[in-house]
Amino acid sequence: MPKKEWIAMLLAGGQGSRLGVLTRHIAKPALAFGGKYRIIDFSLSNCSHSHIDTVGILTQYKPFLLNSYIGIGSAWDLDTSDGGVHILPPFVGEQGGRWYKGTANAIYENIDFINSYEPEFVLILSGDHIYNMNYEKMLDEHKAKGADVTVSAIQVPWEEASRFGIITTDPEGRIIKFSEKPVKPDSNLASMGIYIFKWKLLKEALQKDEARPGSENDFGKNILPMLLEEGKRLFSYDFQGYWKDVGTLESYYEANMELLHEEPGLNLYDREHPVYSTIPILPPQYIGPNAKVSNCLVANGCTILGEISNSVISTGVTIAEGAKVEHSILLPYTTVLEDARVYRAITGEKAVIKPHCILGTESRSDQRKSSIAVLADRAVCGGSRHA
Amino acid sequence: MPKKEWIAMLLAGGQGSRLGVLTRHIAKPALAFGGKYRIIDFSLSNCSHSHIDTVGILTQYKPFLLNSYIGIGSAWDLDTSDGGVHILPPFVGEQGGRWYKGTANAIYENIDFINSYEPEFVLILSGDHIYNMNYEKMLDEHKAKGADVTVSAIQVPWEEASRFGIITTDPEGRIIKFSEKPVKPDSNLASMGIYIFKWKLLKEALQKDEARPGSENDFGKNILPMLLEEGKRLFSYDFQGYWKDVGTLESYYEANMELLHEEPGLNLYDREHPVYSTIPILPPQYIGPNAKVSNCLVANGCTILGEISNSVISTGVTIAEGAKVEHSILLPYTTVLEDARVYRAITGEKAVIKPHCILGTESRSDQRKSSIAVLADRAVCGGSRHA
Amino acid sequence: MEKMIGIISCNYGLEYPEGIGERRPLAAIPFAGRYQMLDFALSNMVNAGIRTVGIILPSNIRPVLDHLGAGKEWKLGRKEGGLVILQGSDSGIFPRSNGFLLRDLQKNTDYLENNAAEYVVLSNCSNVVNMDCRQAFLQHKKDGADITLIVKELIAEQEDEFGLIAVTDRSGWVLNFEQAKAKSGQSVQRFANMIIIKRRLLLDIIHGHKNIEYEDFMEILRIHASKLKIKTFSIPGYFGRIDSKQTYFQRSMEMLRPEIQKELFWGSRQILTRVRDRPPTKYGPISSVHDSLVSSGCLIHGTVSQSILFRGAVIEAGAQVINCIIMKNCRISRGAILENVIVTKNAMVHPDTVIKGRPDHVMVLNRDDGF
Amino acid sequence: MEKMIGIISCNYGLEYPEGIGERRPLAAIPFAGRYQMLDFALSNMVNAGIRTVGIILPSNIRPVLDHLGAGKEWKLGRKEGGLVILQGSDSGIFPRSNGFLLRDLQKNTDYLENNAAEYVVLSNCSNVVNMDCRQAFLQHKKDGADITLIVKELIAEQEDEFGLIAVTDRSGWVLNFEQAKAKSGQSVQRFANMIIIKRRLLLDIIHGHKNIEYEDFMEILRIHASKLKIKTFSIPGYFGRIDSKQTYFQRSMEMLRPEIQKELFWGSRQILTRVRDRPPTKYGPISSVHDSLVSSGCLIHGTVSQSILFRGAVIEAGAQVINCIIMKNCRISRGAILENVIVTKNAMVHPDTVIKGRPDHVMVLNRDDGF
Repeated sequence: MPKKEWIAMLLAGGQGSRLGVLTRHIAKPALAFGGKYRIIDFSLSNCSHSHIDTVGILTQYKPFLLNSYIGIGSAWDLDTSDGGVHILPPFVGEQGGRWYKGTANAIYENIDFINSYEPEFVLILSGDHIYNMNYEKMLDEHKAKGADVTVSAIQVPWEEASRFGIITTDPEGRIIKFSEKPVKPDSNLASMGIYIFKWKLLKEALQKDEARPGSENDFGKNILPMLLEEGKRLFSYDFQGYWKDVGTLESYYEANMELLHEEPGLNLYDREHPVYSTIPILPPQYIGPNAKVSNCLVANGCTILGEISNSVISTGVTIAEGAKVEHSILLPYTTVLEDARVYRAITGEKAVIKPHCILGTESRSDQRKSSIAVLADRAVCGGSRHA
Repeated sequence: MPKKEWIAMLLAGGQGSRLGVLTRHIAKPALAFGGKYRIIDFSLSNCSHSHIDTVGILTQYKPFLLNSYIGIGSAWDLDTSDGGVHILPPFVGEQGGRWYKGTANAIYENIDFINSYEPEFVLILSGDHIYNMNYEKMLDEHKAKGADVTVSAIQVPWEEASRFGIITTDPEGRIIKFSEKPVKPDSNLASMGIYIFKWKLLKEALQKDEARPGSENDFGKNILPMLLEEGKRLFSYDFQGYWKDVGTLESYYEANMELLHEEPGLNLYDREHPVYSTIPILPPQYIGPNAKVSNCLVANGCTILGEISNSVISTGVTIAEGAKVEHSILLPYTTVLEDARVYRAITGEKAVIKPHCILGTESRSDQRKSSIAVLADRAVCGGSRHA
Repeated sequence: MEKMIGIISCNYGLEYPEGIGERRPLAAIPFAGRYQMLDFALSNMVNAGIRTVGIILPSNIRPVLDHLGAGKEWKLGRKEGGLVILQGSDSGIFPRSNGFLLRDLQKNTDYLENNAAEYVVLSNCSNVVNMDCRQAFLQHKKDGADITLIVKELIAEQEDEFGLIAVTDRSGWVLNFEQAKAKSGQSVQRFANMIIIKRRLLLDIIHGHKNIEYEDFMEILRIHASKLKIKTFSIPGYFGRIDSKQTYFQRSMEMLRPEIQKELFWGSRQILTRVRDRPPTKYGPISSVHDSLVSSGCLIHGTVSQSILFRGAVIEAGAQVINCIIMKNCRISRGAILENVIVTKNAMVHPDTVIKGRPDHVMVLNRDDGF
Repeated sequence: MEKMIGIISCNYGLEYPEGIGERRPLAAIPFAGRYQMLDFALSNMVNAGIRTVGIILPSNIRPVLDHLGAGKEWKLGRKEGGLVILQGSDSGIFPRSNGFLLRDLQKNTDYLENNAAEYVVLSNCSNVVNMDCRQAFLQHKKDGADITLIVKELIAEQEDEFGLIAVTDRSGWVLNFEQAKAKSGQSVQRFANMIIIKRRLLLDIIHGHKNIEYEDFMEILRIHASKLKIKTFSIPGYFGRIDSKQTYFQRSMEMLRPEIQKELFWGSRQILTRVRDRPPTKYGPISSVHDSLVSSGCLIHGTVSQSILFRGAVIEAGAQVINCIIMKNCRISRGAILENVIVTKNAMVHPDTVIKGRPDHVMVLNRDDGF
């Protein structure tokens, strides 16, 4: 196995329970997003564009669904014979197995995996963020500053700061304080959950933390504060650009809808940084003779015979004649049958809206107030006129 | 995910404890064999030549060593985006995890994985056999006979029959009796542990067996007898050719030494059926000016300056000037230093025999009687004159 | 399936679709929004379980090689076999022959010699078809034919030249070949430029005709028609042949019919093509799109009807695109009106430009045309 | 590393190694038991982190394309970039020019235009070398050179023609170029046919010289020597140039020296090549092999000394092979004696044949020679 300068470890373990029925069958990173992507595509594409060829994906879940999505990583140019994408579920020893205790424990349990590549640096990523980023620039800064740890950070609105890990730096960018979800934040610089560590240092820190009774084995709560206390050189890397945590139903809906803006924060059209995805090879979308399409994102393989507006329509969706879809996100292979209505809703993969059915609330004044209607994967909305 | 006609499930879980120190760090299927191969290469190459593009590998062990050897399967042409090789260790649920209970339980636990390919047939393989076989011919016969299950079988010497699962057939090849390691075998037709099942039938059988208290969840002991009892159509497929279980140190040594015969049973030179392997790209072997090489198999990347005879010399081995190796198997990157001696021994990967050391027994009359000397991976034989 | 290898000739193109391709070989002509003509022949072979396909290159090799890449999309990025790139014979920029040049095969006899496959499928890239080659192969074996010619039974819509066609008996055995000039309403078995043949027989033919290298392979079959057992296999479904700009346009517009889309693209046999990672297509608030096939990565603010848009096309507000084919990365600026026009890739149509062709005589705009 | 792409010309070969290659381009000549000449240039680029390499094909494309396959071994089987196959210009079967034909680059300007890389490395395939291109690149950037010429400082062993060489000042800046005829013992900076240049500058040169397309790229540099900041980078280690049958044989025999093996093949930068799955080599009970490099899949029952055996060579009992190069799949039958001979691939030497060349004039046997 050749020695690597760096490898990435992607924490994809989040149960995604705040995303409700959408993540009942699918791990959060594999949830569809933006018409043709899945959430994990963004991190993996970033790795690919940053010339990282080895990625370990840490997941608590039965890995085969993620396995079958990621395959051999060829969608992201990560199918190299001496690197590649490896899914790392918790391991069962002779004494049985247990779930990862925390983000740091997940890395700790896979020290052997990382050691086998003898990397100089390890990049730690989260699997449920939407953003385009070149990690190479962060590594360059990490090296230039002679940092032990570099934490990628972004300015957030002050009123939201207490939801994040908040970083306070000196004028050189060196981190002097790190507070996980502080009640009274003294900075609005939030950690994005993206870290570069010297591997040697991280390994020692993980071993020390693992031995500490009472530790939650978490990067933000335990590892970073411990290293700060020890006087290690932690630096902040200021990220400029679009970044969104899509961990809740509202933020997921919002992030999708933002793509419909005339100038979306997230640029999917950047030729230098395409977002890769594993998608079946489907024919172009067909827009029928009586269709109306207004302010929508529509993916390949769709057949649109009805009316759609202000919506994100994913791969392989069918909208029958007379059907109407507004302010909604239709996940792959949703079928909306004749004269059905979908308002401010998210439909799971392969969901079916039967003829004349209504999903969501029709009245325009109600829509803003109402919560988002969600239909699970393969669910059928039908029979009665209201879902 | 496209529907597949068949997929293979390879049982690679064997602890290999009968192979002693050789499998201390490496799962048995990843043990080196025949100079440049690993045991699992034979099954995976067979899959590739049989046009199977999806293989699940069931392992109890921390999978990353096997992972890093198998990589994305490109060595075996198994790196297809909609199939490929998947390593399937036991799964940890919210309630914890446990090892597979038996061969059938291992498949049972991965029903979801198999279902995702919707195969018509499933081929069950063992990971510790050395043989070249085209499974397509077996499938053809399975289909031609309208079998529910086909069991590949080979004639073994009568005196060894009680070590195997023994099959008794009617004149049409239909199995009428299956006895696991019978004391008094009434046939010398032994099961090779290779089965083709109709997936629908196997799934039902696994579910039934799993519910049975006291079952060992084993194919030979439980599943096959149960199906026979139910009157299902089980057929034997008569395999002609070389086949060897290398589960013990003696059989492993023997199988290697058989490759030195003038006409070895196992043909490695068949252009229509090359055995694929993941090997580093190394220069050709260099045979020094004073070297003597007699009746040996030598792999790429070796430097032979001393004398070797009747031995299998694996990838990257170095034999210094004045050293002598006889009747031995040197696993990859073994170094035999100046004037050392290796007799009837197996040296683990990256083992070192220090100058003037002797591994094994020099006296020719003792050699036949003596057991095989084994040096573990990375072990150093040195200091004293005897190991 | 028995061992079978494929050969696809891209060194081919009678009545070259003038203007559409800027010297692209027919194999590399874009079709139906995201495909290239080569995809049909290649997918049909791969879907029949063929794992080794030789591609005979045209004189301009880049468009074909760029499209194929490492062959991953067709599952041909293999260690053994997979895509085998073969050199085509030099035959000028616009090869005139309508078929397989014998010389193209002669040049690549080592590919045929060094393979243990029993059968070879030969095809060119002029047809839009999704067919089950296994059926043709099973018939070939069952009937013990020397050669199976893949044909399509068509009713001539008008008096037409069909070139060399096979005259068969009732069960489909070929009696002889003749130059056909069919009358309207007459049924004709049109050759689909696809053949199944034993590898050894193909080699015998190649070696036996060393001196007439510029001959078409069909001509050779005509010579031997009486001695060889040649049978036809008729393609059951949709079959669209492209041999001119006008037939290219007709076949393209047929793709707007849902029943043809369904048959070609939504059955169990997928047409595989190169994946380019483009985002979904964005329809602006005032866009108006009807009866059109639209590929990914487009940006539509104007009006589009009865048209085909390839990847990355931009239709600005106020632009009108009617009965057109707009290829990759074109921009149709505000106020421009296009009707019955093919715009080839990377072209930019300036604001308020009006270009109208006739349905039976479409216009072709190229990037360098300066409109 | 900054974005850099590579271009390797295989359309090249002065003083073609007569007989060795049966019309194989120099790029595809087998070397050191398992490599092809192309592997050195390609591995040097890949090892420097270059992920997009254009390969300019020779007129006989098969040997190069067969060797490269899908590019997996060089980690170039990529979606973006990876191996990009470029068409070479037609220049007869034996191109005469010793360098980069400007025309080869002109034909592929779109490859250079459609890429955002800042730098380009150009190389041909005539050298056996394992070098750290990053060092040359770092020097290029540090010194702010327009062009870095990779050279090897050699002491002429005899009076020799060196072609166009660079005359530099003490710090390596090129003052001018001249035709060199070195005397024995004289130090000469031999051009390694490898250049680092900004992509935009390379395009400027290509566009600025549209009318002298058959010119060598080095000639262009000579014209502009006074205006461009050209610096040399000297390769520190082993450098073996092949430009004739005799130099091919000399370089091959140098591979028997353990210190050269170590430097070329056992350092941190691997020379990558196509993997063919052959079993280990089998030495029979009475074989006698000394001071030889032996590839996998051979079967040796005879005597071999000071020789290089490629994959699958068979040396029968009683055969003697001394100071020879035996290429892929050759069979040297019982009792045959070969000395100072190169046997090209797939050849069979009949029993008891005796062929002896001279060390300074080796014989070449081809399959069709009928010995």
